[in-house]
Amino acid sequence: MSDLLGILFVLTGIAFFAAGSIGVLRLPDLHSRLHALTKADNLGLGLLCAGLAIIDGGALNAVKLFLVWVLVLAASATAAHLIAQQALRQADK
Amino acid sequence: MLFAEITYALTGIGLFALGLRGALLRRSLLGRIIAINVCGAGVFMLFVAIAYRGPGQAPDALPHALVLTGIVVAVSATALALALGRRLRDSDHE
Amino acid sequence: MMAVQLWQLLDLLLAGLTLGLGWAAVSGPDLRRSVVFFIAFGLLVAVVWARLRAPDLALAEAAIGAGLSGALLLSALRDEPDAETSDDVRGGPVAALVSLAGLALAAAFAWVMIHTLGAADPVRLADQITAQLPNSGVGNPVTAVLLNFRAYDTLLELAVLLAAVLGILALGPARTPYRAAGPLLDGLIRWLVPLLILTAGYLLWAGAHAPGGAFQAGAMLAAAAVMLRLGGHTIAGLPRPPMQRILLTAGIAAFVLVGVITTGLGLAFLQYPGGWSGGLILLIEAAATLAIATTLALAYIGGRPAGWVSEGSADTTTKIGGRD
Amino acid sequence: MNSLPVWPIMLPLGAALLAVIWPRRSAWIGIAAGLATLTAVGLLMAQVASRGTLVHALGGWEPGLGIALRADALAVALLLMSSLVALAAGWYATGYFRDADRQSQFWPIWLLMLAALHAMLLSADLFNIYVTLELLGLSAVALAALGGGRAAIEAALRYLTVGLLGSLAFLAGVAVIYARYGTLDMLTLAGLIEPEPASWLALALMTAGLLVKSALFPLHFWLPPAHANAPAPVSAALSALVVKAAVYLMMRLWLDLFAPALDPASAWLLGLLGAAAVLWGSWNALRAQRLKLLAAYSTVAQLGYLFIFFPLLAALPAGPARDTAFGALVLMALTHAFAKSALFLAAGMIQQQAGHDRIEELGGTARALPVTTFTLALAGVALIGLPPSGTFLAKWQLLSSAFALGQWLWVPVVAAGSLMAAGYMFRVLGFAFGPGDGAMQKLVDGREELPALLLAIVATAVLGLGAAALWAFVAPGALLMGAQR
Amino acid sequence: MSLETWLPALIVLSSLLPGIIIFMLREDNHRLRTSLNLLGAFVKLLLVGMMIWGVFHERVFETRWTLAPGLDLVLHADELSVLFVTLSTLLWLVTTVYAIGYLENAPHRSRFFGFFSLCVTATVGLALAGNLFTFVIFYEMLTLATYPLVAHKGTPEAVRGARIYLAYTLAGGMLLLVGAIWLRTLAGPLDFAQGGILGDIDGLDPTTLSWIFLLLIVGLGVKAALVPLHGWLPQAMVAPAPVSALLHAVAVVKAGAFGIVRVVYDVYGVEFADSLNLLAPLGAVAAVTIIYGSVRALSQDHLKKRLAYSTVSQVSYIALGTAIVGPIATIGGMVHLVHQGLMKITLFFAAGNYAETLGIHKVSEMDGVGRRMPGTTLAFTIGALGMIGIPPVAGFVSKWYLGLGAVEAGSAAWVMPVLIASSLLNAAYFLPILYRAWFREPAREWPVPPGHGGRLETHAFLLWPPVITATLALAAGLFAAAPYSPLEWAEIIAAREYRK
Repeated sequence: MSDLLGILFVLTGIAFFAAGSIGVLRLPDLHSRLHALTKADNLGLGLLCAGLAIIDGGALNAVKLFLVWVLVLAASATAAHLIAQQALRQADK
Repeated sequence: MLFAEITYALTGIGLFALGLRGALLRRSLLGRIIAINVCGAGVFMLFVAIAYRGPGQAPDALPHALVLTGIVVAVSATALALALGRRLRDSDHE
Repeated sequence: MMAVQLWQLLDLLLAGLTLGLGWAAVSGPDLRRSVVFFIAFGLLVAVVWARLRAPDLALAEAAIGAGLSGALLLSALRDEPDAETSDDVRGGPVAALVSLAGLALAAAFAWVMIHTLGAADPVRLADQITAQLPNSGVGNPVTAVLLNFRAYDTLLELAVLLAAVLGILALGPARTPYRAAGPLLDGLIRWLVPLLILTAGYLLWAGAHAPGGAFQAGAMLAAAAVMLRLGGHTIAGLPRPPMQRILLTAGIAAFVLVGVITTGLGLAFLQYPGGWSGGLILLIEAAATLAIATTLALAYIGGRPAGWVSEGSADTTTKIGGRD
Repeated sequence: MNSLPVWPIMLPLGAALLAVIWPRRSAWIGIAAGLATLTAVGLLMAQVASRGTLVHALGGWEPGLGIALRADALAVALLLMSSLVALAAGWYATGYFRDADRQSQFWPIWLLMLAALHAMLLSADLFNIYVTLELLGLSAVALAALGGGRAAIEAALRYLTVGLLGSLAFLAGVAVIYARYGTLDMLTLAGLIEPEPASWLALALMTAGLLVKSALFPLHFWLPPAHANAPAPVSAALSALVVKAAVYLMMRLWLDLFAPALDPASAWLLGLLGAAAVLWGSWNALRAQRLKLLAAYSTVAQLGYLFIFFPLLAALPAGPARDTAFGALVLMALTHAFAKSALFLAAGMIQQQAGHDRIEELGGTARALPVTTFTLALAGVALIGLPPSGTFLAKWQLLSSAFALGQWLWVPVVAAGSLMAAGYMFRVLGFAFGPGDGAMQKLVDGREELPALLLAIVATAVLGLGAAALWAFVAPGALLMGAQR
Repeated sequence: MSLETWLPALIVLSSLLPGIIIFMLREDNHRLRTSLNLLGAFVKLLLVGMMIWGVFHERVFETRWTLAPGLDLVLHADELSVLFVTLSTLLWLVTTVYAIGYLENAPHRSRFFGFFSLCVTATVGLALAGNLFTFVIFYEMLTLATYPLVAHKGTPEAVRGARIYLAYTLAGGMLLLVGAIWLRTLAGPLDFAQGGILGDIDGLDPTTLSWIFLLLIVGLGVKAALVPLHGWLPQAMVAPAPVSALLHAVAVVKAGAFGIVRVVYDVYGVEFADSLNLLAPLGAVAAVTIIYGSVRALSQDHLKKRLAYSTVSQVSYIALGTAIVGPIATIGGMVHLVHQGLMKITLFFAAGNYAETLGIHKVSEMDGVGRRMPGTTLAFTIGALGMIGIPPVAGFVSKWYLGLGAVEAGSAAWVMPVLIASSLLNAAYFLPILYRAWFREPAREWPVPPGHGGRLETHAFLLWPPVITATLALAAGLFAAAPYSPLEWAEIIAAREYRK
């Protein structure tokens, strides 16, 4: 039962990833691409980790997975910020 | 003969040939270094494929250790090559 | 049955993807694309290692193969004036010939391997290793091979790292540092670096019985150094040069000392006396971790940090030898 | 357990660490390490002479699971060569690098290279050999780059990339071997290897890698620039020792490990490439404008002779005749090592005194640097193969086996190569003795000329007159592991 | 460790060691260098004396040193080697004295005398070589030692002459080497033996042996200056007079001839070689060379060049004597090995004196020189007459035995004409010189050379050597029948070679 739930989470997560990727490919300008990428991926990753945690069931691994999510969150947020900043700078020139 | 073993062994061979070709055909240093790294990854994959012994079995740890060594050697070489390349560019701009 | 075919499908998918990314990485002309694809390729290879039940390799590949090599390539890209970022790949008959030769080589190679793997007995040394694992002082077979059965390989491998970094240091002063990071990145670095160090410690300690070990740990520390460097810290959190020199040599020194002592005891070189294996291995690994971290960090800095050469002599890359 | 085989590796390695930590003392550390290593090799040689081949199982694990060091006559002979040449070149380097920082950069890498060489010579494990190949390659590149100039860096880069591909090819071969035979220990393998595709593929891959590293025609293209632009002591080591290491591995593989799985005719390929190398290298040496470039091309040629031995040794049945030919091959390698290092050191001396090494402008050298000129002459005698040098004896044996086996082809090649060698060496001497502008300042300290002279004397006189001892030491049971099946 | 095993080595070392020491001497260390030279020369003479006595009393002297499996460096004393060793030792002593005087306050003397000693070492080694391997070693060493001597002056033409010399001799050496190795693989160690060794070995393919013979003879013929391999000799006369003297009398040219003798008699064996029809062609080449050299000499105005071509011609008498099957001809050839040396060195000494003292280089400048330098010119005259073959000078003895030998061997039909023609030619290019020297009025006032304006016509070290060698040449002819005379040695040798 919980496995089913977990698989559901995972699949949704994958769906978000797909959406994000498509967004990167299709959206017109950099900022909206960044938006799509970060939002979709972070959410997707979150769901993925949650799903895996549910399937695994272990508490320690759940914590580890959560940590993974947080780290990626922070990193990608910063990366996105830096990219945007750079873009702005170049726009000013 | 395991499916995964042979699949990844052949993949390794493919990468080996790909990298070789790239190293011979690319002119820029960066391109060559990347090609060489791909070539190396191919050889490593051959080792790891050989080590794989199927789902139930614990894999052969020896090739893993060898590949770990290989990875470190590869990064050292990459670093040295890039440093040399930079020095070369500087001497051009001097 | 169904599951098996699913796995096979996944394998084919993964293999195909790896080959595709590899191809994208080696076939130019745009160097930026090549580098990005190469990093992605590295990560994918890490997944393959995981798939082939080589988690130690997966860690190392992600951290070193993709991570550090990627960082090095990216900073090299940064030094490249835009003009040079597009690479003219040789074409024409030469290319055709080389490709053909490569294809032939691959075909022959593949043919032989298919037959060999079909015929050969797949056990090889695996059983010996499993049998001797209890006497190795560690529970993780890879660590056992790296630091006990074939410790000598690892010793020479550390020497390779040292040779490379010495070569880099001899080439000239460090690369121009990055400008100081903005608040956000700085914040990230502030709490990421300690985390990395913590992880390194964990990997080092875990290496004895679980995936991990000196190389992964060292790579983590090096990653921290890279972060600091990117954040504008010129010497990437390294200690003063005299200490750097000591750290560079720590790993090999530990090995050599232990080896010399064991020979002194009438044992073979690096034959750990019974019961000591675990402790000695941990000691050596700790030293090796620091050495690897320092080496990779200096390699990333890409030259002599301030104060590396002796006091009083200007640090230049003068021509030498006959041109003196 | 006899730990002697460990020291020729660990002494330079440990010294390298000390040289990193105490840069100011690096030169002293280096020389001391050189002497210590030589002593260790001497002891090892005595042991091997009295007790025969020594095997040291590292970590106390049985070879296969662990790694074994194996010191047989061949390895020890080459160890002696490398420790002697390295000591002389190092001694020379203390005077060559005027700038203290260069000294401190040179020594650690130099010692690592020496450790790598000795590790390779002693290793009995295929993957371990790959590691030593990489260590040797990287340290050699780092040393070659010490030349500093643009040409040096460019050459070093090419040397590095080519070398990496070579090592990877070798490693691929190792993978095949492990896949088929399930071990990397050469002693075990010697009993296992069968004539079958896997063996041939593995040998082909390893050979391809080693031919690149031993710069056999037509894979020699990287060598002349790298050797000609490196600092003199480095060029000496590269030409005398580093390429030899690869040839040594070729000997191990072709004449020993894989010999039972090979059709003797297959060695003809190596012989033909060797012949081409002799002619092509000598021809380019004749046309060279710079002394160090000449020396580098002469290395290409001289390596060719070594490979001409392969088809002969492959065809000779085990027995005294083969042992003699094998000893000749070793003698040839040794003599070339000493002669060529002497030549490079002398060239470096001239380059430092005259500020250039253009052959046409060497006039007056004989007056300004008599000892160095004499060194050039002695090295020339050995490179041409005139008596009493070791090369003369080696070529004599080479030709007589060629006659005995009816492999006539090698006779004209060797003759032509020797005459061309005479051509390029006497061309240099002609200019050196000729009238000069005297722009060359006289040497400040004559002792700096000594190391090269000693090396040249060893090549010309000692190895020639003492060759019988070498034969006695190397030839019986020189071959090797294959013989143990 | 007895004398028997050490004497040959000591004879070689007695010039090698001084040579090596001299290389290290500083340029201005004149006295030590001179005394080393003379010491070496005298010691060698002494040792050779002991060896002559020993060999005469059937003692066997042999030094053997293994260089490689199956390759021994053998120094062995038989009659033939003693003959040649004596000649070279004697003439080395004389030439050293001459060179000391000749090179007084010239530059690079350490280098010169160093290589000079090496050159003699190589020649003595050749003489004592006990097998073909050893012979080859010293043959190459001789090339190396003489090249710097020819190039010594450092002038463009000197360097050029030296390069030509080197090209010829190295190429020849290579052929000799290949031939020797080939033969070694077929026939074993090749230790020289009177009467030859190949005759006793069965199953050798005659055509192969003929090819090898060709390789060996061509390789040796280069140094022996057989036509058409003589091209280097006229070029090499740019060398300083003492060098030319040694080159033409003992060292290089004679080494080649000696080699031919060794190969024909002690490797192939004269009868065996003849059975392979190898000697007739050799004789033909020798004959051609004799005539050709004399003809070319006629037209040379440059004195040393004329002497050089006369060498080309005269040395081939030895080859001729070797090519004629029969003990008497053999005696003629062997004895000429010595006689030609004595006479030709005299001539070159004299030529050197003219050049040094009066700056005379050309025959056309020699008018009346006899009155200015009577001693030198007398010596020159004796040498010249000997060359022509006028009794009682040594040259007559050689030609007499060659002629008799030809008759005995029944090949007089073609040998006699050659001998007569060459003698006439010799007269034709020597007599005019003597006439000018003695009977023409000097064309100009003789310059008074700086340094030695004393009682002697020139520096004593320059005057005595030619006088001595001329006397010896005369004595060798007058007392040809006396014991220990060159002729007697030649007879002993011939007797041994034909014992079958």
